[in-house]
Amino acid sequence: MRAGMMNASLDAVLVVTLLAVALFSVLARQARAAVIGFIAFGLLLALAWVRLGAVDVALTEAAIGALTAPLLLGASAFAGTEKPASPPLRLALAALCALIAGTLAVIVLAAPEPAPSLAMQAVAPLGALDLGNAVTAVLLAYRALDTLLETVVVLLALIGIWSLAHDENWRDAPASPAAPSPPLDLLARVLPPVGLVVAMHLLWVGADAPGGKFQAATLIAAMGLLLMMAGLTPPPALGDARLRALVVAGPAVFLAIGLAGFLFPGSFLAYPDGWAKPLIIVIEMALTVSIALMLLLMLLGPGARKPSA
Amino acid sequence: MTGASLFGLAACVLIGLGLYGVLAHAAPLRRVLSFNLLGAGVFLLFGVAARRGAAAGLPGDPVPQALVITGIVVAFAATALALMLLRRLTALRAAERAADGLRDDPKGR
Amino acid sequence: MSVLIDLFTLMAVGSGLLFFLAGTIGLLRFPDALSRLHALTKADNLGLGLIVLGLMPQAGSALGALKLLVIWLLALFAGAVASQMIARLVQGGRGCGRG
Amino acid sequence: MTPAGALLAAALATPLAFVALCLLPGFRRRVFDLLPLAPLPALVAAVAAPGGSLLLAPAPMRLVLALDEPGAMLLGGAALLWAAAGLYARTYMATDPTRIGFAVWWLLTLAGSLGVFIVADMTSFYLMFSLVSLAAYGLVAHEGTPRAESASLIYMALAVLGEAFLLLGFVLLATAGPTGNPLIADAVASLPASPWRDATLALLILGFGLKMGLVPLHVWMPLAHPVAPMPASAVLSGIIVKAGVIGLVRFLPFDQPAADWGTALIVLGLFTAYYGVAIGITQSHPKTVLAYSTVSQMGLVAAIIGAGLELGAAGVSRLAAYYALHHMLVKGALFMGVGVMAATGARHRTLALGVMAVMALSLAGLPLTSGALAKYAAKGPLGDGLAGTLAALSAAGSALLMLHFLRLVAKTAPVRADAVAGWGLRAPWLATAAASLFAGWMLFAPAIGYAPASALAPAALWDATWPLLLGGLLAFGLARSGIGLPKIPEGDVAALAMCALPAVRRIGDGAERLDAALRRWPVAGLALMAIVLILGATLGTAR
Amino acid sequence: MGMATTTGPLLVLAVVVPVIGMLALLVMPFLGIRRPATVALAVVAVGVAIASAIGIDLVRSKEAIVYVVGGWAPPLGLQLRADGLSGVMMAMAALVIAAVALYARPQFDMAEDAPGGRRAFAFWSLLMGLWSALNLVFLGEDLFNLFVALELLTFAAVPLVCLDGKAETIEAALRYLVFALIGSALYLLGTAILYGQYGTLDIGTLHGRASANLATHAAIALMIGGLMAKAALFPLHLWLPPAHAGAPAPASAVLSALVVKAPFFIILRLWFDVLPEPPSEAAARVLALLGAAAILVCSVVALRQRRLKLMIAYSTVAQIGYLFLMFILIEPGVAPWTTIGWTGGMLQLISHALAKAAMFLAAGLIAEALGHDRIADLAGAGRTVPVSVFAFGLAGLSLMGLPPSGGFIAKLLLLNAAILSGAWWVAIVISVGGLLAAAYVARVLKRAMAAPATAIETRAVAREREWPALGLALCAVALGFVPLQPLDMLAIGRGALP
Repeated sequence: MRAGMMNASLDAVLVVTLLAVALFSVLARQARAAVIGFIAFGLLLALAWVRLGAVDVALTEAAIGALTAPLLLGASAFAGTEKPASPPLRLALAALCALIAGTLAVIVLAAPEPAPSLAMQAVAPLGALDLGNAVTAVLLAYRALDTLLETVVVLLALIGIWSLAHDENWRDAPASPAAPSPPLDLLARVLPPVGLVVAMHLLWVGADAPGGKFQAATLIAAMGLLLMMAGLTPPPALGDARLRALVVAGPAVFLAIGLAGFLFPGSFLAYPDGWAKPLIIVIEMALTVSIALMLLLMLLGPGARKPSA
Repeated sequence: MTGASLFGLAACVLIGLGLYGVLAHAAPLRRVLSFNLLGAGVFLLFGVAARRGAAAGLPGDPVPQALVITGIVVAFAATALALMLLRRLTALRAAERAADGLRDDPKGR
Repeated sequence: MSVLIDLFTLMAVGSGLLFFLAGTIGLLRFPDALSRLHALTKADNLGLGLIVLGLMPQAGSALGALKLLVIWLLALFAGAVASQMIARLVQGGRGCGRG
Repeated sequence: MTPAGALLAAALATPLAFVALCLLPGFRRRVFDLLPLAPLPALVAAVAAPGGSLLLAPAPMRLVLALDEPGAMLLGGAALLWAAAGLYARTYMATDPTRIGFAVWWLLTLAGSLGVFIVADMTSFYLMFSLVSLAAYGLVAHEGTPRAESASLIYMALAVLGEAFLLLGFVLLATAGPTGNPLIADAVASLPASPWRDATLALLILGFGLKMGLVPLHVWMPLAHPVAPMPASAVLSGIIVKAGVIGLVRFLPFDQPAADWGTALIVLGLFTAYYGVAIGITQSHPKTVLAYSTVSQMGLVAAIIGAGLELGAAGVSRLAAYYALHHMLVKGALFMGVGVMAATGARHRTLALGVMAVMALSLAGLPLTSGALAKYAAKGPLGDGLAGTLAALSAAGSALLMLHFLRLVAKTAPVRADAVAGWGLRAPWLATAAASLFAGWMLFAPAIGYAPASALAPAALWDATWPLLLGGLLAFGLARSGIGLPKIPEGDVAALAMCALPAVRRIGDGAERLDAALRRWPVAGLALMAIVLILGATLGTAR
Repeated sequence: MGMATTTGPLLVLAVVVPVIGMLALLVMPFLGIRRPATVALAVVAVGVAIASAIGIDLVRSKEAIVYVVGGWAPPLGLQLRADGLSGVMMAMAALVIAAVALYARPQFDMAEDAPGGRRAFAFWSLLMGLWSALNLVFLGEDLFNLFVALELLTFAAVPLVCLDGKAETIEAALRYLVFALIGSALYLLGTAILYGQYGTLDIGTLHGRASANLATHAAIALMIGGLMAKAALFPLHLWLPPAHAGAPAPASAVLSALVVKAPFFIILRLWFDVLPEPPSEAAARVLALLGAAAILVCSVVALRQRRLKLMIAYSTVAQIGYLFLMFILIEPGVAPWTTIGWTGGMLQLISHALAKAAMFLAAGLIAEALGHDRIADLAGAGRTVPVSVFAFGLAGLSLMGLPPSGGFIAKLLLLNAAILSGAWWVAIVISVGGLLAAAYVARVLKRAMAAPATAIETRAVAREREWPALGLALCAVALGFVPLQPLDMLAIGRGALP
């Protein structure tokens, strides 16, 4: 009972802080302040996911948040060419937003009891799949098509980013984020091995415990970015054959295993009896490599002119 | 009020805030930030549904949790694409301004 | 036994929080960036260390305790690097990455 | 396929085939010379195939061709005039560098104008009607002068407006009647019981009336007819307006009297008849005068049809077609004659002027001409009442207008006094003039139902003559009195409508400003959220 | 939920084959195939074959094709389903994409590392991604799966807008992206609510389960609102004109013809397959009113544009309005797909897709030949690129709703439905919209057909590049000759929805 009270007050503090930071991020005058507020928001959000019992999501949120941070910090605060909304317009917007939020709140509070859930159905086949983590089962078995296509979404975004280059250097390496300094150098030499081990761990336990390819891939991408910021590794050329092969590997392996399912056991993205776990791990490994690379390349941006040293 | 409902209400506020921000701000970066708040609110709503659907020994319904993971990755891709577009736009506009500045003819434009 | 351990945890975490409080006050009140940094890192490193120390007996397993220790070490490390870089930035040296 | 059906199909297919063959460079070079041949199958069909019909495609397409008596009369007349005008164009436009393009528009208009007389299902009728309306744009715009530009623009705008009226009318008709693509007759049969009877009739009269030039939808005619090349004016004024006549004939429910609408049509028609004269005599260009004369004459045809509708007399359709046929050939001859006169020097124009006078006064009912026969025939449905008297009196107006025309046309002459129009112009002109007389006498009995001799009775002759004399007196009086007629611009009310242009432009500006305001980010966002809220609220309301 | 049918794998292939093409484009240059266009055209050929096979199977079996992905039946798993409606949509998409690919090949036929290689690579990759997304939109049965499809579509469409790399087009792309993302977020919000209520996102399962309550209505309203933003229904069209006008012609064609139709398709599914029966008339009226406003306002604005591509883009916004008239024209209590309102609306969708794609392709060549697309200076286009101007005119015929054309039959059926349902104002709006369309099309044609006042400099355009536009325009016209056939096709498998 007391633990319940304790938890409830903790949740309340978390929620209030979360909303305060969000409000700050929306209303801050300076773009910079808004960005920092948002980064803090991302961390608190990961906590919220833990409180909601979704550790897989919390890990993803934290990992993606970590990648979003440099992206946002590096983003331009270009004010745009439009006139800002006039005060009455803002007031009207705020009123309608409040109305929508209020309606949603009514719906949330009147949620049906007992809540509908697919948890039972999702757990039942876990034994046959030899998986311990139901979220992984959803991502790579029940709704594997979503996951496959979501990697395609990321790939499309990457191609979209690549297409923003100048014609003459779009296959070259992106502009290097390198800003070497002794402490960064030290960090870049010490952290990546640790990060890689943690990533492998996340990937490996993903089948049975919270963790999985996205979390691992994000970590690897972050390590890669660190290496490049320290100037230890130059960004790869986008027209490089190995790079392209690695980018394609994940979705290609996923697709190939999916299509092989047509032959055996006879359905797209179905796994033969007893093969589910190994195949899922193969897919996850291939996807980890590709997604890590894609995320990293997205952060690096389009190809750029080589510095005329 | 259960913990899930509390987070549910937080999600509603976030959605309201995010919507307001993305529509009221003129600067693209602020819009993208607000869009992410909006997205976070929507994901939290899924999280609440997952939490309320806890059963079979799981802390939550795994299906919405998986949907959120997919959604987060998609939102990140969107953010990255938007910010890269913004970066390119800024560079081009700056180049335009520089070119305008270089133009000597005071009557030109 | 368990009461003693709990008491230890309570004290360690409590004093850790005190350090955090001091650090935060320093961050808000000190006049310039370098002294703010000073307050923050000192407080953070010690505060976090105490909290980790307090939590280690609660981890339930040796591996868990080890993980907590590793987290503290990593945080120490990251904090050191970050404050170095911020300090350089403040001194007008080379910046920390783009952005 | 019956031979009659095959002929009908050939009538429609020949001009279209000519168009398709224009893709071949060899054919393209010679197409202009072949224009007179395109309507010949239709001419044969008109003579040999009345009553024939052909189902070209089964349901649900159901393209049906059929030729009834009114259709045959108009088809024959139209084919004849198309052939003559085509022959005329060969000479008239021999040196025009863009005549190949002209030929394509010509052939398309030709196909459409013949098509409306022979198709029997609704969709095909709409298709043919659209074809003739839209393709004629090319004929109006051909000269490319600023006048032609603005005239063709107004023509197009009104033609498309007419299409919109008709489409809505047709849909109403089809909705009330059999499903699919019904025969016109079947659809019309269901009209009297239709819940939308009045709206349908109003839309049909608007749509077809626009094509016929009923006031105030006549404005395109005096603008478009004068700017086209002479042979094109002849077919525009002679044939294309008849698409409206055949439309009214086919689509109005004569089986069941509709007194209210009949009366309305009579009033509108007679008003148009007088209005055309009144504006026409203020005009100083012979082609414009002819165009107003067409307005006036079509008003009379509308009045005849209105009388038929009032009485529920199906026979009036033949009568209207007969009157339209007379007007078709006479007006064609008059337009071609304007070209002939313009190419004929003062020394040789007596004969030409004589023929022109006969043709012109034929429109006013000169005894022994087709006009006298047509007006005699029109007496039946219009009766002896007010409508009949007014109709008869309108002939005096026509006489007045035509005398004005003759005076104008006598004044136009080429620089050289001994110039002679070539046979390339004179032959088709004279042939059309002769055909008008011939056809008038030949078809009198089939169309009216009694012998043409009755039109020669003294009373009938007097009935035809007094309006002429009255018209002549009026003309004489007008000339003597020295009353200056106001200068009314061509297209009369169109000029008034032009005053409304700034208002139209303001609407456009308003739309643009609205659009610009709505495309602002926060405004669009506000709209988005308002839409979501309103949708959410309305979704909750029960059906 | 139906059992998987034997031809089901075709549905998977329809989604997956373009993805394979996209992956292949990334690695092919290193395997000896240097030109992306070669790979893309091969994929287009296969894709067209798949779409045809699905269409033929639908017509032959008269039943929906169903595929349960991975054997995991909904609500846990995902299902793909093709009924007559989806079959028609897929055929339309395949036709437009094939024509666009043929058109774009000469323009984007260079190797990655050749000059212009960036555009070629990006264009073909994005086109593949876009096609996969479209097919998934037409086949998906799960609301979250459809969300992924929508995101795929957006991410493929946005970079297409700014392929030329100019600041204005990038600005347009950014605006498009962020507005579309708001739409996505609202859509996803709706799915979250629905999942919280019913524990499933499968349309087939929701069909019976969704009840008329606040949560359902709010969810559907949010989703439809979000989709409207993506479909650029007036007044949510702020992003469309600059985006569609700035893209390269083949990209504009795909964007205008297909991309805005996808969200509309999902709105249809929500309205008729998820909403509890019968949908509220007041809400239908709201949609129809917006549609009417789109037709009237944006047609007028189109009439006043100075640039050809902007004019066509505004015409797209106006024509989207017609689609939203549908909801009020379908009488309640009758299976919607048996009504003329439904058939008319669908025919309008398809004929607009074909005509608009033809228009953009033709406009692209006109602009290429003249070096600009200012409407006032189009004189001479008729001589330089006659086939393109002709194709533009034919497509315009369908847009105006003049016979014989698909647009005409569509307008006829919509008018008919409007009168039957007593919605007179809808009939008047349709008629006025036709008049305005005639005006803006005629305005362009008149200029294009005119002889230039002074000699103008033109660039020669290869004749064969003009055929795809003409082909599409002819298809739009030919639709007018199969007036009532789609009714049967569109009804296949609709009634069988669980």
